[in-house]
This record gives sequence, structure tokens and C-alpha cells, in this order.
Amino acid sequence: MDLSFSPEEQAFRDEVRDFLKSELPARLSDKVRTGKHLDKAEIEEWQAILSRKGWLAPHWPKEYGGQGWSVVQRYLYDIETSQAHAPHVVPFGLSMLAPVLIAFGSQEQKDHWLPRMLNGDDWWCQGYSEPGAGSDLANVRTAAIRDGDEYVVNGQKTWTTLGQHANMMFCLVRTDTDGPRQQGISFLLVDMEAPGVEVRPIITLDGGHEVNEVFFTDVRVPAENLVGEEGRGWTYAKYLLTYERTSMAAIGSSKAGLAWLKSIARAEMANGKPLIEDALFAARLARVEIELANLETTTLRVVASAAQGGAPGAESSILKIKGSEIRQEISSLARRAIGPYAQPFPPEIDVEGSNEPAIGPDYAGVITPNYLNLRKLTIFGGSNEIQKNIISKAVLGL
Amino acid sequence: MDLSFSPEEQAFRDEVRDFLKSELPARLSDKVRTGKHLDKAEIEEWQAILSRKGWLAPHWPKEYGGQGWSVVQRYLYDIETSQAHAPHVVPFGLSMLAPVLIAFGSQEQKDHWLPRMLNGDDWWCQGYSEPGAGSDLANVRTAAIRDGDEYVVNGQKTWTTLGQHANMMFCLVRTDTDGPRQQGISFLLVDMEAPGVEVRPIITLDGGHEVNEVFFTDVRVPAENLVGEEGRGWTYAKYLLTYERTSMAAIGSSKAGLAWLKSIARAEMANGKPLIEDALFAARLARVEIELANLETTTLRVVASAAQGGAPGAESSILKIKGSEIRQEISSLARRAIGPYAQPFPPEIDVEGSNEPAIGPDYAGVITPNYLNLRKLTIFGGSNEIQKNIISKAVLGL
Amino acid sequence: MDFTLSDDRQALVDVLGRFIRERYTLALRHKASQDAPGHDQATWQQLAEIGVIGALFDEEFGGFAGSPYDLIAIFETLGHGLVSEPVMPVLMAGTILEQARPDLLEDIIAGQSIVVPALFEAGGRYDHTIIQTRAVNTGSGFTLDGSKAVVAHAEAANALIVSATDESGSAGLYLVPTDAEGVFIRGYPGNDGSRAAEISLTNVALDEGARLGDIALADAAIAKGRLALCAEALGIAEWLKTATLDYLKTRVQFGKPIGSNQALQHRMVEMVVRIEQMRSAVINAAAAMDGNGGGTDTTARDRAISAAKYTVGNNGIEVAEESIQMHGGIGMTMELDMTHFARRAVLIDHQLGDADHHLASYIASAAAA
Amino acid sequence: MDFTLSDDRQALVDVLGRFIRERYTLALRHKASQDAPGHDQATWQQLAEIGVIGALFDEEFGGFAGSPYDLIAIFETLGHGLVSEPVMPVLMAGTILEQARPDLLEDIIAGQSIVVPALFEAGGRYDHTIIQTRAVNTGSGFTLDGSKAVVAHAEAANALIVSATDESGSAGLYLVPTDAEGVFIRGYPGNDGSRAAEISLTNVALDEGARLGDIALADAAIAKGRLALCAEALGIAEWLKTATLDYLKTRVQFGKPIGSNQALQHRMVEMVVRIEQMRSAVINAAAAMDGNGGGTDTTARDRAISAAKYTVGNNGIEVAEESIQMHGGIGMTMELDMTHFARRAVLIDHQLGDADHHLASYIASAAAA
Repeated sequence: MDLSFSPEEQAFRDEVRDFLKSELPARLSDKVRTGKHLDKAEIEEWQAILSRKGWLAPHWPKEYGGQGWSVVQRYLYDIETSQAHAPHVVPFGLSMLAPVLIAFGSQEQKDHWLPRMLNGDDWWCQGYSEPGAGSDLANVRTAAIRDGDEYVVNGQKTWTTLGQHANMMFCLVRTDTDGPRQQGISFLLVDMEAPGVEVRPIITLDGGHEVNEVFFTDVRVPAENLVGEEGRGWTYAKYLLTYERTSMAAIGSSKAGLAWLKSIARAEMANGKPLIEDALFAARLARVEIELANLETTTLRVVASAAQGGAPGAESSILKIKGSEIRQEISSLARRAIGPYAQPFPPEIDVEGSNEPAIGPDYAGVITPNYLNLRKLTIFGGSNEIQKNIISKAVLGL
Repeated sequence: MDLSFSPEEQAFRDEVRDFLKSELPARLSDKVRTGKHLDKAEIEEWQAILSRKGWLAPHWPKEYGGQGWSVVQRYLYDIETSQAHAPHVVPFGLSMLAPVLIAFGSQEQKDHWLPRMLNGDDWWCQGYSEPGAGSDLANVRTAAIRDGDEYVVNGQKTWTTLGQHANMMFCLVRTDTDGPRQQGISFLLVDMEAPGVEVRPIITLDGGHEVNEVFFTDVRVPAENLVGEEGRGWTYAKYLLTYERTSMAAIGSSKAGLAWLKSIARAEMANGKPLIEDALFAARLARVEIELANLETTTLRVVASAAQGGAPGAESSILKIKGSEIRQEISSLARRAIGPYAQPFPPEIDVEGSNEPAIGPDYAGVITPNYLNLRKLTIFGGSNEIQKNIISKAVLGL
Repeated sequence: MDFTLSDDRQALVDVLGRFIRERYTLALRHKASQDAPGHDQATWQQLAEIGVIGALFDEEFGGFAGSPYDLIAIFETLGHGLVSEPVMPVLMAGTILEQARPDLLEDIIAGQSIVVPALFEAGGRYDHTIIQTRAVNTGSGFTLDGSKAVVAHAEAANALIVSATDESGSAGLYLVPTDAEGVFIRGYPGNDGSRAAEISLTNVALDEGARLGDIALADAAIAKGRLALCAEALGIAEWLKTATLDYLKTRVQFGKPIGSNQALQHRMVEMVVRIEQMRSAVINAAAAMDGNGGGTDTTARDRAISAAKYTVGNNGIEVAEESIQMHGGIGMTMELDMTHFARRAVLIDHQLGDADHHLASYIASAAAA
Repeated sequence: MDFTLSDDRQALVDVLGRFIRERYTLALRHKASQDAPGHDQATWQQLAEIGVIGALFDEEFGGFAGSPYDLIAIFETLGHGLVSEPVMPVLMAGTILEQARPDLLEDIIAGQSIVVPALFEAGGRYDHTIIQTRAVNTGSGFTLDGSKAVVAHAEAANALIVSATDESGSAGLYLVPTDAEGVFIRGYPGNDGSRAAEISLTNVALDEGARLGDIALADAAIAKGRLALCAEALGIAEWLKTATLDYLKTRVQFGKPIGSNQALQHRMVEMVVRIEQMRSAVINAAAAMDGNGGGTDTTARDRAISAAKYTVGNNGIEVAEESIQMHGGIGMTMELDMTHFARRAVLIDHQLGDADHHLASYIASAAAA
């Protein structure tokens, strides 16, 4: 057993750190660190920096312009970027669609779409969920009827994250209503600017606008935008869902969140001393810190096993369950830490680009919305209940 | 709303207190208070005292020799006796069989058995559970075949509490193997001293002997010992299971246990001060104390509703769930409180009537066995999982 | 022993419940929180008319109820309707005025005047005895300087009751008209959709009669405010339970109602048990307050209130989080009524001391006993 | 980064595992706990022969392993077999002797000598620095008076390592032969079926060489003892998981395996997650100890060990309680092997500091950092 990283891996980590130190604008990392939302331009700014470095899609195979990083490198990169408070890269094209295109797309599709991703030309969004097809994706009902060289798409998608910024969507559509529900689903690329596409915001319980409903009314999609074979979309979606899931532990985000929480607990006073010295609060903090240190090693064990060729399967469900619980607990403690100032709804959410001074401590405003927003972690990406069903079946054989 | 007890109820409580003060031997209450097991003679000693007072079966209707107490009186009596550390009365005859006999027994059975109970002539035990028929009682397989004026009983019962002391058992037997499982079950009274009855001890994980297996080999039981009609035993058992369940909250036991726990936490030292001043321990103690105070009122609400004619139905499952959790938590905290002295197995369990001095503090010896023994609370009497199924169905309609 | 409501109380609760169902919509609530005064003035008038405000106070002061049992019945009903009107602040302020300025209660009960307490400051967290606001006796009156934090419904008020420390170090309560010079109220919506404000006081001149008395006057008011919040949280939790149960029965996934999942059934049962315990805690607190109505031994009262606020805070948040979780994706959206109840269920814990604060208070009080 | 065992270590673990499966029965264990010496002497000899005792110590001292990773591999395997032999006490004593009396290790490794530490007292709870036992320097040696509490496997030992404070107030460690006059050992079985003893020392005369050194010598030994207990608890939890899972699959109720109940499935998953976290905590503690093998900065080591002991204590008890609960009635009986694993899983938390103790240590250490 040897838990240290190899000299090469350490050198790689240093390279990432140096890069972040010199290239990550403090303007952006400050916003991330303090829980503020980034706008489209800011996200694109960071993605352009990564693109220049060749690190926008480092996990891709080299032949497609990636770096061909190992799972350990990817893990180190995730941790370092999170701890440096780098913005998250929008994953829909780069991490979710790209693997499917690489595995199942036509040569033309690869040649056309992958370079555009590396170049930041498209903003992709994901069109899986529908009302009535959330955890139960096989229930997809958005219809795509073949009409000559085109599909005509009608239906509705929901929970489309950052769909308001997207110009392209990859989605699951029903091309056949006969047979088992899983069959008859196809994987289609849709131009969001085509006539008949309408995006409506969903305001989530934190008051933010991150997800959307997307309506299709007689949207015409060129048949060449079908990925793989008609009727096999379910297979491709499954492939995607099991691809690269150790990141679901979100160790980096939780570490950064915990450090922030501790700085808040040092600043807040309770009963005449810093909150961090309050015995009950300190115990909660310690518990989640220990859980996180444990989960980091649990994640590394899965990463190490993947590095040796073991495919992370249902174990990643464990990472998802525990990782989401830890992040939620950190966000709950932050809410608790700020006491009465959990209440004010921050003006910067109310009015985009507001210059009003903060209400209460400057760190307080985003905390309750963040707590509320992170309730999603145990719901989306396969709810924790679904993950438990998966482990129960796949790992335990129950 | 008025949470006080009426003057009559208060006078009744005073009467109970006075009685306990003058009649309850300190020798017995000390043993109960410190978690020691009582032997058969000690239990019978206390039951004889109650019998003289007419309080051995006070919940019975007056016509059968009871006091006809109201549910409020019964609640007050339970609390007072528990808090005074009076021994528990063995409930099998007095509280479990008697209601069935009163409701469904023949006149001869009532005339014969009820006075004997009031007089303490019989020690009854319950024969419901079998291997394979625990939570799923309808699975009873012990067979009773009619042969002239007798039934011939073959089979096995288990978890027979205090069966080693009993001379009589009321049990469920299968008299018919056709039809639905619930049918074909009958309710039979068996003489434990009859040939073919064998009682084998089950040693539970606390090292104690409280429950037994009972084997029947061609045991002949007079047909007049059938209660009610053949094949209707399931109905009678159900009646019994829903009868008088507010006591499942075990408020009195928990209050007495909590008081004892606090006295231990005041005596134990941790980090140079009494354990009760340790912030984390104090918080756990406070949480369970608050939960208990809440549950007491929850119980009173059910009692009050029953007093006004509302039958305590599935709500009593709530009392059972929360009451058992609270008692277990108190026993866990007691184990935690005594630190390293949770380990020694007490000599008085090892050797009956041992006079060896205690190992560690005198209160320590019984605590771990008590903790281990009380694991049963969430398993027996309808496991908490079964209770949740009941509430889910009966109260929530899920 | 009787846990039922008296006929009068039941009648009031019925009227209030019907009013809420028929007239008070969440749309009204959302609209009101967007700007000052932060509540719906027509609703306030109607609450006064049906006697809700009067029911907060004893006959002696022009009301017609005011017992702790009245309070929990009213606030549970308000919580069940997610009513965001300044009832709790007015209860608190009125409780102080009962002792200091009973003459002001008539207008309050009539819905003509709204007075709210401003007792907490930014550095004080949940401790109202940490006071940086200063009062200077000018001979003919007082001047106040300082600030107050997260004052519920301040924009709706024509007067505030402000705590301040004078030159001698003695803390007192002062009646401050909101239109007095130097009073600045910065209102904002809350994360729970109710409205509050930061208040700054700059050289605010008050006349001699403005001093209502010692800070100790606030104790009973805070106790009643906490009891009211506990009952409100109970009403919210009951609503969440009903809504979630309903969703479990109607939402179909994998071809069957999600409520057929045993794992969710058991969690739903745990929610029900939690709510039963919340109700008992609220009743215990009311009973303890009732028992201490006339006396000066407030320890038992405060311990029972801390037990209740702890229970309600802890369980209420758990109920809210479980409700969101069991609703799944739709539970993340503002379009669902449930979400607004859940947000309030969480944020109510941050008013007048959260579960941690009250657990600590309970322990300290038990140790002192 | 490599989480696999080295070939040598894997070979040892395989041999030990096979030995336990084929030769070490719970019947043997139950019998041994009934009276002194409290363990099975033949088993001890065989453990020595297959190299388990040697693997606790470095080559420098006649062993052939001894790294923290060796320790966790061995103790997890011992835990998985519920082996109740004095391996952990001997590890602790041997760690002290490595520094003070390396000449004694040869017999220990050969299984010829058993030395156990007696470092805790009745009033000291989990703090070994609270010492009432007194050592008096007689010029030609020492006399000891006092008592020691809950000393694991004391009856099996030919010598104890006892802590005592001398006239100058300095605490030290003393090697005390168990047959020395004035040593009284009151052995008893434990609630987990392993054996311990109370020790009283009355005017026990020791020669000059008996003082092994300062109490600080015990630090590394206690750290290793804790690590060993953590790994043992992990092995027990793994066993409990397998047994419970098996029971869920085979036990039929209401006509179907109880494991078909989704509520139990989800709880079983939670158990699995807990155990994965336990394993990671144990690995973290071993890594921290490995990193501090030569250095003097023991803070990181002790913090990781406290994190592990907290995790393992907390989760181990939960695993035990859930295992009992999911087994239902049969889980309450001594006749089931499971019960004995569960009892040990609970009681192991009471050795060398429970979860509460270590959470507090962790917090104190984090605050100091």
C-alpha cells in the first residue's frame, strides 16, 4: 500500500497549481469562493483560457485533441481547480456529449462538433428529463417523426441546466412508440435557434435561474443530427450515465466549501466567543470534516481501482450519496453559522449587477440561496434513492 | 385546552404515591432502580402485595374483580409505579389473556381462570411466536389435532418470556391447514406441566435468561381449554394486539432510566469535571430528555382521546416506535457514560446470588447487559419496521 | 386533562381558517413581499375585523383572549396558511405595551396601528441583551444612535420598540415612530418570502415619554414570540405533511405511485412521528407559559419554550428537507406552493434563536435548576 | 497511489485468514473466556508460528514487518475472525519494549512470553495520564502501590507494563512480573466475550531495572493500539455486513425474503457506505502514522487516529445495532455467531477512548493547529 502520488503525478499537480496561479483571474475565483453566480461571459472567459492551454477537454483521447490524462491526473486536476476556486467548466458538451460522439458518432459528426467544442463555439445543453420522465428516463415522450431528410420534433424537456445560454441541445426523443419503453428512444442533436424551440426559465427555490423548460413545436432537425442508430438512444444515454462518475463525490467543492465555512465560523460570534469554539458547532464541523477526509480516500480507492482498469460501476453511487450529503451538510452549517442573517434575500440576486452594499456580513448573502440550491444534489443526477436502489441491486444482489 | 389533572385524578395519584411509599419494599425498588433482575420469588412477593390491595388487575372491569380504572388512572398508575421503581407485574395473564377471556371466553373459563389470576395462583406465559412466525404470526404451524375430548399438540414456540417460571401458556395453534393462513388458527390454554412440554432456555445477547423455546410433543390438552371458537384464534390475537397499547411508550420506565442516567453522569468524571457538564454529553442528554417530555404529551394526547371514547389504534404504533427509541437511547448513553467499565460482565449474572464485590462503580455492572437486552424493544412486540408498515397503511393510506 | 379547544377558540380558528382558504392566496403573499410595506394591508384589516389581533391580548387590554392556548391555536392556523402578516411582531410589541403603554393597544387591535419590536443587533446574533445602540438623556427627552438587524415587518410599522443602553449602562426600551427624523429603514424580501429590514438610527430625537421601561419588559414578549413561531412552524409542517403525502399518492414513476416505495413510506412515517412530537412540544410550552402567567418564576417557562423551539426547529427543517426530497425535481421549483412552505419552515428557525441556541439554553437552564 | 497489499503482506493475511477459518472457532473463544488465562494457548502458539506476532515488529527488533499497513492488514483479519487473543496488548507492550528493553522481544515474538500494558485507572476514564499508582524509589529498586482498571488479557501475561508516579511527581513505566508478591489480578469475562482484569498492586517490590522510562514511551504504543482496534473493528463490521446481507437474502417472511423490503435495502446500503468510510478512515490513520514513523510531529498522526477511532466507533456501533435489528428476534440470541461479533463491535468502542473522546481530541487538536 502506498498512498503518495508518484513523482510524475506530483509534477503534474505542480504544473496545474502554477497554471492556476498565473492564469486564473482573481476576479473570477473571488466570485466562486464566495458563492456568487458567474454570468455567461465570465464562464466563457475562463473556458477560453483553458482552451488556449489545451485543458478544456483534457480527459479526451489525444487523437481528438484531448490530453489523454489518466484518472489520477483528472482527479488531481479536479481537486486543484476546485480548491483554487476556478469556475466550473460547463460539462454538457465536453464531458457528456463528447464521450458519446467519440464512441457512437459518425466521422462527420466527430469532425464537425468536437473541434467546435474545443474552440468554445457551441454552448451545449442536455435534453433528457421531461415532466413524467425524471428518475424514470425510459418514459421519454418527446416525439421525433422522420419526414424525408428531417425529423419533426414535438414535446417538452425540463430541468435543462443553463439552457438559456445554449445554442445546441443533445436530447433523447421517441422515434418509435411500439415495443418496450427503452426501445424506440433515439439520440438527437437539436439547434436551439431553430424555429419552434422555446426556452422558459424555471425559478428554483433559491430564487435563481439555472434550469429551464424547453418546448418543441414542429421543430425540424436534419437527419444527419441523429447520433448512432435510430432506437438505440437509451444505450447511449446509459453509457453516458456510467461514464466518469468519481467526480460525483465533489471532494474539491466540499473542501473549498468547508474552508469557507470555517472562515465564517471564525468570524461569527456566539455567546461571546467565535462560533468555531462553540462545542456543539465545533463537533458538527469536525464530524463533516472527518467524513470528508474519509470520502476523499474512498474516492481515491475508486480512482485507483479505475486506474488499474477496474471500471467504477455501482461504487460511484456510494460516492454520489455520501458526496452530496456532505456538501449539503456543509451548506446547512453555513446557513446555521450566520444566524439571523440567513434571512435577507441578497440584492445581487434580486437585481442583476446590483451595487447595493451587502446586508449583514458580506459573506452572508449567498449562503441561504446556496443551501437551498444544493438541495438539488440529492435529487438530480439520479436521486439518492435511485442510487440506493442501484447499489442494492448491483452491489448487494438484493 | 387544559393539561392539568382533575382534583379526583390528583387525589388518585396521591393515593398511589402513599401506597407505594408504605407498601413497596425498598429491597425490591433498589434492585429495579439499579437495573438488577428480580427472581421469581421477588416478583411474586410484589404481586401478592398488589393482590391484597386489589391492584393486581385494576384495569379489569369491576364485575371481574378489577377496579374499572379509567385510561387516565391507568396512565397515572403506570407513571407512579415506574417512577417509584416498583417491579413490573407479569402481564401475560393479567393484561394479555384476561381481556381475551373476558371478551371471548366461556363462563366456565372466566369463573375458573380469572379469580386464580387475581390470587396469583398461575404464572401465565404467551405462546404466539414460532421459528418462522415472528412478525408474520399468521405463519403459525404448531398443530393441534382434535382427538375426542382432547387436542393433541405438536410443534414449537419461541421467545416465550419467563416461560421457565410458567405453569400455564395461552397459545395460537393450527387446527386447520386448509384455506387462508389466518383461518385455521385457534386459541388454546396449555398446562406447562403436562407430559410432552419441554422448556429450553434462550440466552440473549446480554447473557441473561428471560426467553425460552417451548417444544410440544404429543401434548394432550382438554378441549375445554379452547377459547372461543375453533379457527378464530387469529381474531382473538388481533384483539389482544390492539388492546391497551399506550403503555408501549414506556414513559415511566424511561423517566426512571433517565433519572438514573443523570445520577451516573454526575458521578462519572471526564476531562476533570463531571460528565454531565461535558458539552457533547449534556447535549445528548438534553435531546433525549426533550424527546421524552414530548412523547409524554403525545402519549397523554392518545390517552385523552381514548378517555373520550376514541380507540387508540395505529397512533399507538407511534408511541411504540418513539418510546422504544428513547429507551434505547437512554441505555446507550448509560453505556457510554461508564466508559471502560462497560466491558466487565457482572458477576451477579455469572453466578446467581453472587456476593462478589462490584467491578468498577457499583452502578456499572448491569448497564451493558441492559443496553444489549433493550435492543429487543425495537424487535419484539411487533418490530418497529412492522409498526411503520402499519402506520403507513392505516394512518397514511400509502 | 383536555386537549380540545374551547368552543370560542375553535370558532375563531374556524373563521380564520376559512378566511385564509378563501381569501389569502400565495400570489398575494408573493406580491406583498416585493416592496414596502411587505404585507397585504387589506388582509391585515380583515384579520383585525375577524378578531385575530384582539385574540392576542387579554380583555384587560381591550382584547378578548390572549392565553398561550389562544396563541398556539391562532399561529398554527396562520402557519398552515403561510400567512405573512405582522401578527407575531405585533404580539411581541403589544405584550410590551400592555405593561408600558396600554393606551396604545386599542388602535393596534383595531388594525389602525402597527408597532413592531427591534430588539436584535448585527453583532448580537440571538442575544437581545447585546446592545450597541445608545440612548442619551437630553433632559427633555432622548436621542438614539445605533442600528437594528433583520427586523421583521419594520416597513409596515408606524412605530418601533427599540432597545438601547443609556449613559448609566442601563438597557431600556424606547418607542420610536418610524417617521422620526434619523430613522432609516432598509427593507428587503427574505429567503422565505416574508419581509424584514435593517434599521439605522442617527441622532433620533424622542420625547420624554418614549422610554417604555427596562429591557426586562422584553422577556415576556420574546417568550410569546417564540411560542408563536413554534406554533406557526407546526402549522407549516402539518401542511407540508399533507402535501407530501398527497404527492406520494398521486405521482407515478416506473408505473406506480412513488408512495408504494417502502423506503419512502417509512420516511413518511418518521415525518409523521416528528410532527406529533412538534405538536406535543408546542403544547408543553403553552402549558408552561400558562402555569407561569402570573408568577415570576420564568425558568420553567423558558425551559419549556427552549425545548419547543429546539424540537420545532430541528424537526421542522427535517420535515422541509424531506418534503423537498420526496417531491424530487418539482420540489426544487418556486412554482410549487410546497416550496414556499418549505423555505419558511427552514428560515423560521433563524428567528428568535435557532435549534442550537435553544438546546444550549435548555442545558444551561437545566444545569442551573 | 496504490491501495493493494504487497505480496508478502497478502501472503501473511492469506495464511492468517486460512488458519482462522480452519482452526479458530467461536466455541474455542467462548471456552477461553470462561477462566484464566482467557485465551487459547494453542492458538497463541500457532499465531506465533505463522508469524503474526513477528509481523507486529520491525526487523530491527527481530520481527519482519511492523509498518502501520502491516498492522491494519493483520488486525482487520483478526477482527474478521473475532479472534480474542492478546495480540493488541502485546503490540502495545512490545512497542514500549522496543525502546526500553528490546532484548525481551525475542521471547514475545516466539510466543514464549506475553507482556501487556496496564496504563489506565478507574478514575481516569480514557486518559492514561491520570495516575494514582505510586512508585517509591527504595535505593535498590522500587515499590509500587495502586490499581489498574480493565486490563485486557492480564491473566495471560507473565509481565505487565504499569504506569506510576514517583515522589518527584514524574510518571514512568515499570515492568512488573505478574507473579511478583503483592500483584493481585481479578480476572473476568467481558460483555464482548473477551477477557480482562482489575489489578491491584500492594507494596510490590521491583528491582532497579524495572523502570522502563518516562510515561511518554506509552504514546506510540497507545497510537498503535488504537490503530489496531480500528482495523479490528473494520474486520468485524465487514463480517457483520456479509452475515446480515446473507440473512436478508435467505430469511423469508410474509412469503418473500426480507431483503426484498426496500426499507431494509436502503438501510443495508447505508451500512455499506458506513463501512467504506470506516475503511478509508483506517487507511488514513495508517498513512498518517506511516508519515510520522521517524519524526516527532505526532499531531497529524494523533489527529488521523482520532478521526479513525471516532469514525470506526460511531459507524461500528451503528453497523452492530442494524445487524441485530435486521436479524430480528434471532439476533437477540447468543446462539448466533452474529451476536458475538455485534457485541464486540459495540464494546471495542470502549477501549482506548470511545467515539466521543476521540471527537473531542480531534477538535482540540484541530483548534491547536
